[in-house]
Amino acid sequence: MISLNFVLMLAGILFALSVAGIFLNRKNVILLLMCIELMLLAVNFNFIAFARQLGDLGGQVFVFFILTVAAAESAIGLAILVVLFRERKSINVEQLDTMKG
Amino acid sequence: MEAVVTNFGMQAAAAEIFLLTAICVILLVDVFLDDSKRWLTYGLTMVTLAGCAFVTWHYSVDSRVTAFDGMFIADPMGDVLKLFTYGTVAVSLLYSREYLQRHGLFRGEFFILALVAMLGVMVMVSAGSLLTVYLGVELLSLSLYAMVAFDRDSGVAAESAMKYFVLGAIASGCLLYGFSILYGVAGTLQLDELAVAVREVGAGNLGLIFGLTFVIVGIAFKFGAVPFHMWVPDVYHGAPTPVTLFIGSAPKIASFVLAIRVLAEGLDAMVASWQHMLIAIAVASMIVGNVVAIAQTNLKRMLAYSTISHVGFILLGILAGTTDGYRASMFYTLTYVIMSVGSFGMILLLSREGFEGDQLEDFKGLARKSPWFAAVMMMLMFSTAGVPPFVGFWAKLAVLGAVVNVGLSWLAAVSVLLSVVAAYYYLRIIKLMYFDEPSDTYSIEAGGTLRAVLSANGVAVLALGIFPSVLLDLCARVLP
Amino acid sequence: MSITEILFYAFSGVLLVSAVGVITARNPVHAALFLVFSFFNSAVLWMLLEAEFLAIVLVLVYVGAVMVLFLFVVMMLDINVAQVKEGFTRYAPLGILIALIVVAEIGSVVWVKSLGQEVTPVTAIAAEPGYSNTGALGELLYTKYLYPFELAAVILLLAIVAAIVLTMRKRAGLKQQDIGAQVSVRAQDRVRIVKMPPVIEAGEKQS
Amino acid sequence: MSTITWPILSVLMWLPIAGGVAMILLGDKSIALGRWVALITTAVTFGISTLLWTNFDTTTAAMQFVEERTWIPFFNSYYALGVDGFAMPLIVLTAFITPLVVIAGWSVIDKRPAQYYAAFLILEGLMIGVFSALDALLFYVLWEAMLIPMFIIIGIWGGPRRVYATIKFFLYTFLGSVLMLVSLIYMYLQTCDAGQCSYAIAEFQRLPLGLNEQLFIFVAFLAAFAVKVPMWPVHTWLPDAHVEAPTGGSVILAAIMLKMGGYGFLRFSLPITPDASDTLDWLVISLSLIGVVYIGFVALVQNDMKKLIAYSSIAHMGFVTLGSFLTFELMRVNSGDTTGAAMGIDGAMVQMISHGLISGAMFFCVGVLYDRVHSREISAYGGVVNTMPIFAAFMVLFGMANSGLPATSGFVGEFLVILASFRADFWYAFLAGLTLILGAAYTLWLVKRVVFGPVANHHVAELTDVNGRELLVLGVLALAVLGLGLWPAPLLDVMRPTVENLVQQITVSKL
Amino acid sequence: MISQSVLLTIVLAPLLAAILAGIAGKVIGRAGAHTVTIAGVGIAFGLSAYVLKLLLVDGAPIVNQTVYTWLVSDGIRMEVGFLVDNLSAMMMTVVTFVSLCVHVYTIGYMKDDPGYQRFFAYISLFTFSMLMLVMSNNFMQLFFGWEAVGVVSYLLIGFWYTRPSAIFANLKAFLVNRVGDFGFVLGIAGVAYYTGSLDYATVFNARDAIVANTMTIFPGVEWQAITVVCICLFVGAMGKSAQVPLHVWLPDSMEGPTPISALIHAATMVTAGIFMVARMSPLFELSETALSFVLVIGATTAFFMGLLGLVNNDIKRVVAYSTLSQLGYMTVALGVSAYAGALFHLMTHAFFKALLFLAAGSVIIGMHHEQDMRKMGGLKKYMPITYWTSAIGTLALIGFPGTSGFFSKDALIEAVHASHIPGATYAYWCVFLGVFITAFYSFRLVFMTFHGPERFREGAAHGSHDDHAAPPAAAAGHGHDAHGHGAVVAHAGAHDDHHAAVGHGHDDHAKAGDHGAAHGTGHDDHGHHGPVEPHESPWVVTLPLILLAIPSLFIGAVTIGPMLFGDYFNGVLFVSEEHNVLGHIGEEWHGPFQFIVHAMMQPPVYLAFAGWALAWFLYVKRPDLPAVIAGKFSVLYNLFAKKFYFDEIYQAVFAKGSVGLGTALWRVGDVAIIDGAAVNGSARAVGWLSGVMRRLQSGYLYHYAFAMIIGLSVLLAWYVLR
Repeated sequence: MISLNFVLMLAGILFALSVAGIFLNRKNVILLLMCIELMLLAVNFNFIAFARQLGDLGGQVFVFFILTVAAAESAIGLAILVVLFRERKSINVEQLDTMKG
Repeated sequence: MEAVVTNFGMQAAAAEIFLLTAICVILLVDVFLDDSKRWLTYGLTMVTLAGCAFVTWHYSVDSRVTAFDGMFIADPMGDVLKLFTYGTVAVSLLYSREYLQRHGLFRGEFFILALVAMLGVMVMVSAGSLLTVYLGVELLSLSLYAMVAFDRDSGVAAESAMKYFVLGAIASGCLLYGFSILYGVAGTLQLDELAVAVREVGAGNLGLIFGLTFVIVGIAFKFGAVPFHMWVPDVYHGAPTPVTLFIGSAPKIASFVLAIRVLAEGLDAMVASWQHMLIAIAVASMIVGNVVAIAQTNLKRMLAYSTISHVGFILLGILAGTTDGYRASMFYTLTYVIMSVGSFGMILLLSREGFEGDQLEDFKGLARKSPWFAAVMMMLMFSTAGVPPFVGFWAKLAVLGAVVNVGLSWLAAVSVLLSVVAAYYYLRIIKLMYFDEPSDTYSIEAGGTLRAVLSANGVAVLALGIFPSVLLDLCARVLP
Repeated sequence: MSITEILFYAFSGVLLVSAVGVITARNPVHAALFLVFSFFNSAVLWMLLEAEFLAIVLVLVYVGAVMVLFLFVVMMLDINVAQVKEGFTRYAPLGILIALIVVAEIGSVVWVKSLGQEVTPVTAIAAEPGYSNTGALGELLYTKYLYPFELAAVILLLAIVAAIVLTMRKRAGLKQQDIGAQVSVRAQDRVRIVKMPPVIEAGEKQS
Repeated sequence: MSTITWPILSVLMWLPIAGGVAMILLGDKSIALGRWVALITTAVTFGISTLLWTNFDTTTAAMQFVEERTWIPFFNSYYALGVDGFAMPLIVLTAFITPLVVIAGWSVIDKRPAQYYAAFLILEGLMIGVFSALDALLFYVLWEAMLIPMFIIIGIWGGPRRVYATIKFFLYTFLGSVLMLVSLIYMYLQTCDAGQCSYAIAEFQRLPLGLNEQLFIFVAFLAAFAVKVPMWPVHTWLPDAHVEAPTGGSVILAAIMLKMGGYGFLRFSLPITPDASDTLDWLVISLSLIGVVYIGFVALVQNDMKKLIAYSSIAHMGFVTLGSFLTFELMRVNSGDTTGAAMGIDGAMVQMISHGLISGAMFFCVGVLYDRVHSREISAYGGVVNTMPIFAAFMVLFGMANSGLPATSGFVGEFLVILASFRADFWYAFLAGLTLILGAAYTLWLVKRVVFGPVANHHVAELTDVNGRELLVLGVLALAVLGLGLWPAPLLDVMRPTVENLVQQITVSKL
Repeated sequence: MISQSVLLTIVLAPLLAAILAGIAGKVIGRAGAHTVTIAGVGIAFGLSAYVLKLLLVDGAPIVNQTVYTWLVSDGIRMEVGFLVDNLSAMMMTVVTFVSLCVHVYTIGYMKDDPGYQRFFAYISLFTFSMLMLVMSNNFMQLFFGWEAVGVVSYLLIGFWYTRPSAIFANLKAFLVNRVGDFGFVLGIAGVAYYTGSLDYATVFNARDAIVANTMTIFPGVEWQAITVVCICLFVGAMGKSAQVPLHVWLPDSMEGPTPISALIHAATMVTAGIFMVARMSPLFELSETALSFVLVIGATTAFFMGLLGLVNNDIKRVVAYSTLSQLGYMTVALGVSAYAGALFHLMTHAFFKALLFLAAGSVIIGMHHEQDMRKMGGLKKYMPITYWTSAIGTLALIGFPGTSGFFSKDALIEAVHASHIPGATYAYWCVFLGVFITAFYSFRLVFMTFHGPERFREGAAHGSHDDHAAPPAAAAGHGHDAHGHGAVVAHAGAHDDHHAAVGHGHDDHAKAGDHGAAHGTGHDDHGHHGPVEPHESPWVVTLPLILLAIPSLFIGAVTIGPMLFGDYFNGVLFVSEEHNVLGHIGEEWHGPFQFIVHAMMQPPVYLAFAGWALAWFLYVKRPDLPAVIAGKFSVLYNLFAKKFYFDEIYQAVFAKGSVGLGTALWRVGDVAIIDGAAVNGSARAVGWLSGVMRRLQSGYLYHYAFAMIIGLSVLLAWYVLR
């Protein structure tokens, strides 16, 4: 049997990767959005593993909603990205620093 | 085949249903309106808010009622918070109207987004399950992301929206990660069942604490507490002022209720754990918020940092983990919202064509140009600084009482000392208004409604300061 | 070790590799494709974790819609690929350190201490005959989770509204077909019949 | 027994506030009317306050004219007012000084006059409230609220560095008082543990507290009151505030606001934390004595008249704190005998009232000069007596009073405190007594440089003597200073039961 | 019976007069002012004499009654009340009499002064204050009077307030007095501590309570409480009665108009200290240490201050130094417990010293406000009344047998001789030699002023003026006739550094100049240039001289019996048996005549004659010698001329020291440390922190995310991995 811990660890590594990705990416906002997707994927793994462990479909239902929300989130995120690109002609993360201090 | 009939207890959610219906109606109506008729959308939005208030009031409950298989909770606190949210949103939109019109933002979608955000707040207020909590959070957040970027011609708005979005998504991710762990350990998503399960598993369970930590991060982010506050200044600064106003008001109620529902109701047994985390976060918030606010020259940004410090105070009440603490925190939240709305309202009042009015310098000599509104701003600032006899003082007193009551006098001492630091930058605004001469001769162009409501807002700060019982007793009643 | 486990570990490994690919790819298109690949792997893993419906949804919704959207945007925005990964290596050590710390923290809890719980054997969902993951989920969604379901719908509506409001703009000088106007046009709007007095030239009569 | 059945204290408190609001509503346009509104309001308030004195029962230490209404049930806080022998004279002093301030500003303030008067009227109401509050929360609210009008007064009508001064003033005092708030909350919660949650000061006084608790509470109170008094080394806000404040502001600040600190020690610190006071009295006494001597020397070298008077205020207020905290040392030295304790407290109280009159008068004097020459520098004057003989007479009188001349009120308090402190320790009396020399030195040197001598410059040569308005103000103050100096017995009689009660209270350990 | 209303009238009549003249001076005019005040003081004098008569002749009981309760604090009742016994009745009479004389005298002396009414108000106020002092029955009121006379003295020394030297002198006088008062208050506090009362009677009854106590002032040293208390009280007396080292104010107080020099700084106020110690005799008797202290201080003052009179050329200052010296004599008498002797000398001194001062004033008027004796001489024929009266005063002062001063001084010296307390020998030699010095400088004054060549006409020849070498005056070639417009020069000179530290050669002429300037017009007869023609003063000036000359001559012989050796002071003064020197002398008392005879066989009288003779020799016979001697003993001469450098030292140590200390405390303590470092420093620190912390808000998304992750990691590390 696939152990719960293994899945959780897998999810944990994914989570950490996404975090690292957000930190490391300094040029392209789109990559940040992708990292976020990755992060949500990690969470989904947790829910699915727990759902299986507990024999409860609640976790899977949660994943369903996460997927839905994530899709909506992506849409809005990309929309903001488009607006940003139109205004700045760039999606370079390093240039998103007009406000600071 | 037998139909499965479930009593969803829908009347408990009557307000939400009404609101959703109204949103759809407005959306449809708005499609057929041209720009000169937008006032109709605005009017309908106001009517909707009034309707919501009526419905909530009509279906208000005396004690906790659950619906939708426990997904939805209706309780007196929820009703009060919802009513308050309606009021806040209504006032925010009232304040915003002229600005929106001036900046070509007076579009139906703005109101739709605002209403959806409000729906998100309501969902969170009534959340009975981690799932509905999450959906409420997202409903609110996604609307806010869109609202921040609403001024498509503004680069800073898009930039701040992007920051808000990315960080918000990370926070959501953390929140979800925490939820997932809680779900895994406790085996349920229902908050009431969670509370029971936590006791069974034991509050000291490592998994629970692990999950809790992630949840705290999510909650702290929504509050804008240090070190998850980084979005606050940029978003407050970059967003169009009406949106800043909006973010500064109703979502704070949502953050509060998020903490209450998840921490105080779902994880109440783990108070020892989250108390410690919140202490660290609260102290950090108060320090960073107050200290950095001093260096600001932009009022919106300064208020953002001030918000961060106030969040520290709100957290003080929550971290006490007592009913008194929750009451205090709720009172603090509500009063903070009143003050925040008023403060941003002042910026909107000053703004005019080609002039944002969000620089501290813009307040120079206001007492000369408009003694009354200078007085209003002064009352707001003193109240925000926590100087009696304004309502902000009672809020601070209440949370400090709660904190001292659980033996954290040192925390109270630290927080009051930091509030002295805070007083400085509020005083600076009063100084600009009263002690400096005006640098220009423009007068306030705002319309009558804005003036009237803002005046009422200022007076409310004083009136509630002299008779705080009105609100305090309410908080005490709904949080038994 | 059963075949499921072997598959699981294998796909897990591939998933992690492609996840690393997502964050290290120089080209956003490559990153997106790595992400797609991760989703595919995840779908397989979810299958193995008995979440069949979600696995399918992941592929259909994510790969089919969301990632296409991503790719679309990547293509649409003219991005200078060359500088995308500039400075990456400079911050890589710190990034890796963070990742390792987070992994260590998460690992120590979920792996070493097993969330502080007894490791209990998996209670598989009773695979009764005719059990359908999709069906079970559907039943829940429309009963117990009706309220969240509705909310999800609102979120989607919100996403639509938001996406439109943010991206749709009427550009000046844009020529658009206005069907309503076309349909409702009347003859007299298009053709003006001008009555002109007959002009008789004197010379014509003669011809 | 008091025969007044109507809520006199509420009237005293709210009448000026209502007057202030009316002033704001009247606005600058109808300031001619407004001035009279202000004057009549304050005069009526003073009139009513004299009823307080005449109807005061001097045989009891109990609170009198008590009013009590539920205010904030959430905090079990009451709108409770009442006065005893400490509060009543201070209220009368407040009501006495404010009309003079109004008169003094009559034709001098031309910048936003309505707001000016409104600020003073509201301030008066709040100050009276502070002195009459029986509920700690009400006390605190008024205590802090008081800062607002003063902040505005200094900030708008002050001198060139007014912004620095007023913000310093506000933050300093705010910093001091917030810690007090924490300790008030703490004690409130202790009363809850004792059964009945209450913010009543009387309950706090009864509250049993351990030594460590008391020490913390004491230190918190000390922070609040020491700043207000102000005691060395937290006094530096005062010179700045005084220098920049308009005349009226300085007068109120010196005459009344500083008294809040002394009042606080008597009302809160001593009875609530007697054991901590016992433990830490050396601190207060040392600071007081340092204040008297150190500040005396500092005052000597000031170049700015107001700063000099401000420093002299600090030195004089040192007597208040010294007198208040002698009890414990007296008991230690004289093996439990408290004789002299009451005298110290008497002296402190008299010193407060007297300083209220004298420092107010001194600031009025400076104001009279400032209104004419627009300089506070001592070096800008010289030989004022040549052109302003009447004024000079007043200035000399108040200068003498300031240096503690017998027959003026300034003597009584200092004398009593020195007498009492001799009982405790020769050196206390010695250091305190140095004020006789230092006080005379800085005050009379000031008088010498400003008033006497040949006409120093054309500004002085063009001076005109006091007008009727100024004469009224200075004359009334002079009468009060002399009256109190010649016959302080009535004041002492009013306080006696309260003082004795306090001494008895603080000699009983709470441990 | 002496009714309270009489006593109140005595006190209040001058007060009311003062108030009337002070406040309504403009209304009642000059004549009104002096009428009112003279009436007030006259009433006081008349009633005082009446009271004295009641006490002495009618045997009325001593009055000790309360007028009103000033305050009651902590069981100590502080009252305003009167104690009228033989002592206070004597003082009242003397005070009111001298005051009356001075009032009358002032009419003439101040007739051109614009501050005429003010002056009368002041001296009437002074009379009131002095009466309150002497009539008090308790320490509080004593202190009130004590301070009140100090204030009036302050006001009067600075009467000519436009003169920098005057307002310097009055400030100095007040502050030095305050040093004394400081000790006095401590003494009162001690009395109140040990006896629980401020009332004389109660205190004296409870004096054993003081004796029973010791005090530890410095760790490890136990002091007798009574000694501490008495020394503290005596410090007060030192201030008021100008004893070394608190004497420095008195010479400078000569800046005031001459009438008040006579009234306050010679006859009455300065003797308050003597009066006080005598009043406190029941206390002082209990501490031999304190008495020795008193004795030594007094002796030092008596001798060394007299020396200063030898070299001074300012007519008023010479008299002032003689006052200092005589006060020292009285203090010596106190020190040897001859309280009665002190009081007796006080009384006689009051008359003859007032006389001398008023005579000096008369000379000054006659010389048109010239005070430098070197510019006088030969005035005898121009001012006969003044001459003869001042001669009487001088004889009394030196103790010419038969004059009042003779009795008091000789008895006093006898008493010192008879005493055996520590310091008595030193004191004896001081007072003994003092007699010679007194005689010398007194007659030096007389001879320089009234005899010899008439130097006043050669004014221009005197380019240099001893202390007042104001260069502009010399350059002008006018010498020192800075009348009229010359006032400006006087100011210039006074301004630069002299202030009151150095003697001023002239007193009233500058005033005249000031007034001339102030009025914008020239001054009548005082404003002119050139040689002056002395003239005898008007009757209002000479009448008081005559009135005072009478008691100066005779009062001693009349009263020595009862006062020193009789029972006049029975029940008032307390002398313990072992200190009772007067009692010892009194055993040989057989009446005034025998006293004279006896004295003629004692050295002091001859010493006085020797002084007289020497003065004659040096200032009449060989007027060239003094300069030669001064040159020979220049060190000593300078030491005397600079008054033992007291002023310089005080100026440097106390005045400069205080200002320096104040500046240091202010600049360093307040401005730099408290305000700079602590207050503004913490504000700056917060500001700096703010600047640093806002940099964390870098604007970069990845930093924000990084912060969140760090936050998460820390929380996890802290709370999960503990």
